Amino acid sequence: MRHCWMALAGGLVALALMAGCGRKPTQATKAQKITIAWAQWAPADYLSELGKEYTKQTGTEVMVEQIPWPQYQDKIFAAFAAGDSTYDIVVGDSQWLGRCSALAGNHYIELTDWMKKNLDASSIVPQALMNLGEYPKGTGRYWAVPAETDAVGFAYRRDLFENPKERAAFKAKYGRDLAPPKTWQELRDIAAFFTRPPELYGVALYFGKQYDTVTMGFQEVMWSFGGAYDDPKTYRVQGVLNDDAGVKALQFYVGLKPFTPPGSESFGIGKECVDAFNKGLVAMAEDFFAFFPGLADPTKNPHAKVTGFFPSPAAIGPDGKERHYISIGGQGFSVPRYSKNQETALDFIKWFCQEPVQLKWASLGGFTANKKVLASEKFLSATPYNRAFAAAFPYLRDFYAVPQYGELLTVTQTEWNAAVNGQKSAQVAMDEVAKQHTAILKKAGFIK
Amino acid sequence: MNGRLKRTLALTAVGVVLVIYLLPIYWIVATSFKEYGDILARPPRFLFVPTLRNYAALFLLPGQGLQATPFAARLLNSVIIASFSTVLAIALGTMTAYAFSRFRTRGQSDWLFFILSTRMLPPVVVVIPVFLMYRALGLFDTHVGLIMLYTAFNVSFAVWLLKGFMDEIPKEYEEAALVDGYSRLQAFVRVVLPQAVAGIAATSVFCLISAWNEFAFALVLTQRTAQTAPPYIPSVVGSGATEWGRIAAGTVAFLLPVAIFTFIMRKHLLRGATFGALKR
Amino acid sequence: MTVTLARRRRALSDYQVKMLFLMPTLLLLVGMNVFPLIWSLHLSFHDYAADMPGRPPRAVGVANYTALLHDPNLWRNFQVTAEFVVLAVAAQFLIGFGVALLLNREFKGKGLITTLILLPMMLSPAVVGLFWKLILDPNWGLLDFLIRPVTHASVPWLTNDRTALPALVMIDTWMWSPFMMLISLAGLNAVPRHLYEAAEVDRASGWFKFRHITLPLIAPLLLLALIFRTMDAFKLFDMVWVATEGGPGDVTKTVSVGLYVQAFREWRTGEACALAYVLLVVIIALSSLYIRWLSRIRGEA
Amino acid sequence: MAHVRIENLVKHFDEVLAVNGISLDVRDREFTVFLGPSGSGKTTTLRAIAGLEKPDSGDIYIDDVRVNDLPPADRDIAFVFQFYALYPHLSVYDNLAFPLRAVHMSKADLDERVREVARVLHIEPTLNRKPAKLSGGEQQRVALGRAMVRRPKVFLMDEPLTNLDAKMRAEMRAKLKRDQSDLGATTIYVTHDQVEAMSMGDRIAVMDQGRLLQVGPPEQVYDHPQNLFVAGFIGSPAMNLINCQLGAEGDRPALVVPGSPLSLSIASDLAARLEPARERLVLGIRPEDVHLSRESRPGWIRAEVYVTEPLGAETIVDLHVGGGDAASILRARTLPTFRAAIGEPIWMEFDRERMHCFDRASGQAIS
Repeated sequence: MRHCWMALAGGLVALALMAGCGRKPTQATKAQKITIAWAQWAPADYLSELGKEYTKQTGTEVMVEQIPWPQYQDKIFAAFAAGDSTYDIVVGDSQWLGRCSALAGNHYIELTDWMKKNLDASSIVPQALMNLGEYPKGTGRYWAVPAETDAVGFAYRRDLFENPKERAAFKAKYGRDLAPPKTWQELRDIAAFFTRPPELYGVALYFGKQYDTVTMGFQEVMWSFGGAYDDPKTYRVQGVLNDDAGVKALQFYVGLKPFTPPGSESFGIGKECVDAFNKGLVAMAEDFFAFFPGLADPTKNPHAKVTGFFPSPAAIGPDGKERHYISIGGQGFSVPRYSKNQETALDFIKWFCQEPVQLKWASLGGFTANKKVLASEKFLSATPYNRAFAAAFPYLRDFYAVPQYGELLTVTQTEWNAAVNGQKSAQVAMDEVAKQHTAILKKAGFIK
Repeated sequence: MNGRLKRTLALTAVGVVLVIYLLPIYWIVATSFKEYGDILARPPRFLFVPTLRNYAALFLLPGQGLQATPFAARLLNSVIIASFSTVLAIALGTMTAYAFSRFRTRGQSDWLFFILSTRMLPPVVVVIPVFLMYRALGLFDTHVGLIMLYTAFNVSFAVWLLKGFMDEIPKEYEEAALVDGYSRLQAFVRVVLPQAVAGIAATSVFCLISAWNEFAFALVLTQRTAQTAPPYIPSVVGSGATEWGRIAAGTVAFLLPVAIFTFIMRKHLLRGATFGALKR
Repeated sequence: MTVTLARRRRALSDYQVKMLFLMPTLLLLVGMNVFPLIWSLHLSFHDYAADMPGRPPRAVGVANYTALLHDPNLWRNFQVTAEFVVLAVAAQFLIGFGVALLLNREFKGKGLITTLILLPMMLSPAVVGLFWKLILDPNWGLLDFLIRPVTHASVPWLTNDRTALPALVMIDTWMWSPFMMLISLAGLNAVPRHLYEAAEVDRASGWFKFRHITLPLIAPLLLLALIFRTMDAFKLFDMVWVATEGGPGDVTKTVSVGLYVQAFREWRTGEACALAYVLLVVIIALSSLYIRWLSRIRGEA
Repeated sequence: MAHVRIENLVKHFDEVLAVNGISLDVRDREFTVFLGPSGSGKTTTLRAIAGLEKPDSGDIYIDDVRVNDLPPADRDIAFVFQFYALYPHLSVYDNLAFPLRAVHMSKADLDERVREVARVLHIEPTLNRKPAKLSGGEQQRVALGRAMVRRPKVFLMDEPLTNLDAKMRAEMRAKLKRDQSDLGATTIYVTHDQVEAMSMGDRIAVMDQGRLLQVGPPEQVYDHPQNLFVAGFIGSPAMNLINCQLGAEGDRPALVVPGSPLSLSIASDLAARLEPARERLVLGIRPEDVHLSRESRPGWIRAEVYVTEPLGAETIVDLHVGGGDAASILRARTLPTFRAAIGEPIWMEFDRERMHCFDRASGQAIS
């Protein structure tokens, strides 16, 4: 009997001890350490590097927690929903702004007043500041400060593009020189040209269902074709999203599939497209610029030395007009209300935005939003892809940032992925998205 | 067909079956020792120069040598949470199974039904309210939270399994102890428990495996501090390219303990798997 | 009498022992299952997003339930789940039983081989889903390499709408047919030898012995295994989540995956609770049928 | 030692009435046997005394202390189970020591006690073995030893010899009786075997269907069964029981079986006592009280030899009396030298002094 009680008591004591360990210790007001949550990719490594600099200057330790892309949103929102104080800064996606602002979930502290006192807003590229920080657009309320500005771009095999035999063959077939495409239509020709299964395919595209992949890949085509998600004033979706331009755009995008490798239906951000390119499976690969360090790294990409880059091209819409839009990526620094070290976190953000730090950030490989740094030769020549990145900047555009963006995104992901798979025709998929988006926006009160 | 030929054919078939079941496991083990280039080679490479780089990347922090890496911390969490919840589930399950086996309880079959039915609930159904409850109690991302949850889910299974084993132990043993001068509790500890060892071992194998491998609760209810290995391993994708080598290494490191445990406990496994339905 | 037994211990009565043994478990189950489920029942009648703690739940009556019943996607998810359950359980049953028949003979290393075959079921479904993604990769996967001589083309197993569900069934079967094998083997072992001997004296054929001796005796056990696998397959989440996230499109979106997305990606907590309850009713109906069945089998065994 | 008193014990299992109001005194140092078929309530009564069953009503006293609410551990009793219940995970030594450890006896005392018991029961060589490695007889002795080692007030034994083979059983019977006598221990012994009951008991309590039918020393229970059940249950071969009526043989009263030559004249005072049950009488006569003759004698009844069973020390003869519906078989016990062919005519006579008469309706003896 005594044994039994002892075992029970022992178990309870151990549990209690662990409960103690499980709870995070409450920290002193001025913290010596801040934790930054970001997705798992090269820029997070750069930030970690930069954090060491900050530690040297201030003594405050900076820890960057890297969470893989497919889980990033889920994990951060679970933490927010739980009121978890693990993170002092969250480098959040632009779509999150609405839901995390005080207008909805109220997870971020508002930075409007703080920015006025502590930052020179004119030093930041306006597209970046607006897309990555402001909500609702045009109100001048800010919830984040641009950290990493990113855009969708392409890597291509210079060795193939510059091969005289290929050039001659291409010229003979298409009547123009083989060069990085200026329009999506050109891109299709080049992709078709290089498709020689099973050794080589034309292009690896964002087709996958993970997080926002296919949406990021397709929306820029849609915009460039003259399509749109909604009427910016009335939020009307029906007849806007699924108009002729939108359907034609999706038909075009799905039409690229024969030039992609098998299994491309699941190609996602920062993984499969890069893998396919590194393997030499494709002549071109789409991805956010922030993933291109992996392509410039000879240990990962055997073709690193002969890899070139270009921004997402423009397109000639069904109306014959040429337009150019590129999906914006990248994230801003926000401070969660649940952080116990908000002051320290804001100090860090202020430090980060200083020009010398931005220069350092750029030299590490980060994508700055600082006007001066962005224009500097030092930035442009820091990597093989920075020039292409800077060229993309004027054309950046974003998905919805309303609090219901999650539901809206699930719809586009499911439907457009289904279209890519051939489960649904472009018309049916676009109609379905329009129908469901209308319902969501109506329920949320945006459509009266 | 003559007997000898039949036997040869059957044994060949056994060999083929074994290869089919083990090939994927071999492949993951092999991948864990491959360089990036070997992993994505076409055609797949069966011969390659093995490397420990993937394991090093998981267990060693660059430049800092042996320190608690994120993966090691997750593995440790798995060990703590799985073993504590198993011990608790077994302790509670043994007691409850004994009570149901020996004492007459009103509505006994209804209680047993209730207990087993909690096991039938899909984790995704339960995790929504549990998430809200843990948020209110401050148990989100704590070891205690997961231990309690895993204990609750395993205890129902443990009760059901152990009751079968308890029913098989003649009650005369405790009665003998009772008249020999021991109390009911002493009889339970000194006479019943030693004889239930086989059943307890079988049950604990199952509880441990299910706690060790659990994914959905851990995915939703943990962030970092108490995160276990299963939701972490798929996230070892690396940046810039899919680090299949690291994923494979993580998988192997995660499998090894439970594979060894299973191997040691294999005799009990058979009994446990048949839920005591096979009386011997 | 040399030993005096005068001392009177304050031992617990049987009733006290019973309560002491039962209560902790029951309290734990009530605390971790019953209470949360009551809470979520309450929330299922509300409009609520758990990631917006500042906004209190707003009562909406049965609106969440009516919305669900009119949601074609939900039925599609149930259909996917049902397809998966039927295909996977049938495949596991047939293969598992077949392998058990193969192994049900004496040969060297039988114990070791049996244990090795059991390995897949010891693994975490999430991890299994993950590494099968590598094996099924249409460009550098092992399976693609092995079957290319037959197919002459790459099969994008997990990303094609026609092959994704069968591929998941294949993974699940690889993982769980050993479980069926284990139980079938245990059953086959337990058939008393003298029954076969009696049949042999009567010159019964192999098939006759199987049909009239083996099968009836192990049927209850097989049924039991079938029940457990069905319930488990019905809950399928982790493997699918890691392998396909329900894709491509919604081809492999099981009810559990749909529920997770609704609850923890879109944060429609109120609606998710309603869906959870619909699922709960289905599961409870199934499991009560099953458990009564199970008790009957055990009673007879 | 101690005496045990049971008053109006009642115990149900769900709807089944297992013990139906039993009252009984077990005297100090007495060897009392509860005898009855299965389901008679004998084991339940024993377990109630041990405290393993809680009575629905009624009281149990050990040495005038009411023990109803005491746990078994505090009743100072020992129990020997039918299947011995030797702890399989403990060695013989530890099995024997188990009860002593409960009272925290010193190591030296304990060792001395265990070895003494082992010596008495001749199980010393087995002390280090596990129960599974013992023969049935050894197991039985260890079970006995575990009961003895405590030196309890009362020994309770539930069919302890049932699982032994016949030879072993006979040996153990004698040994158990002798040991009990030496120890002077109050013992309650449950069995369904009337030979055990007769040979060992100081007193036998015969039970059936939860009721106590008769208590008394073996010879009393044998010679004067108080009812039909006891009469039929005790004795081997069993007592002959013949349905009959009160009639007349000439002018004298007699027990007659209609349509059968069986007819026994009886004394008129007995006849008077039988009068109330005259239509529904049962005549009981033990086989050894049936005398046989090869020749016809006056007043003896004619029968035919149905079969003979020579048993060495005696011969059992089955007799066929009468014909048609009234035909019956009677058994007689006679000398081992008796030989007869099947179908051979024979004459028999009942020992009038040792006849028993019962009321068929109530089952009670009429004397």
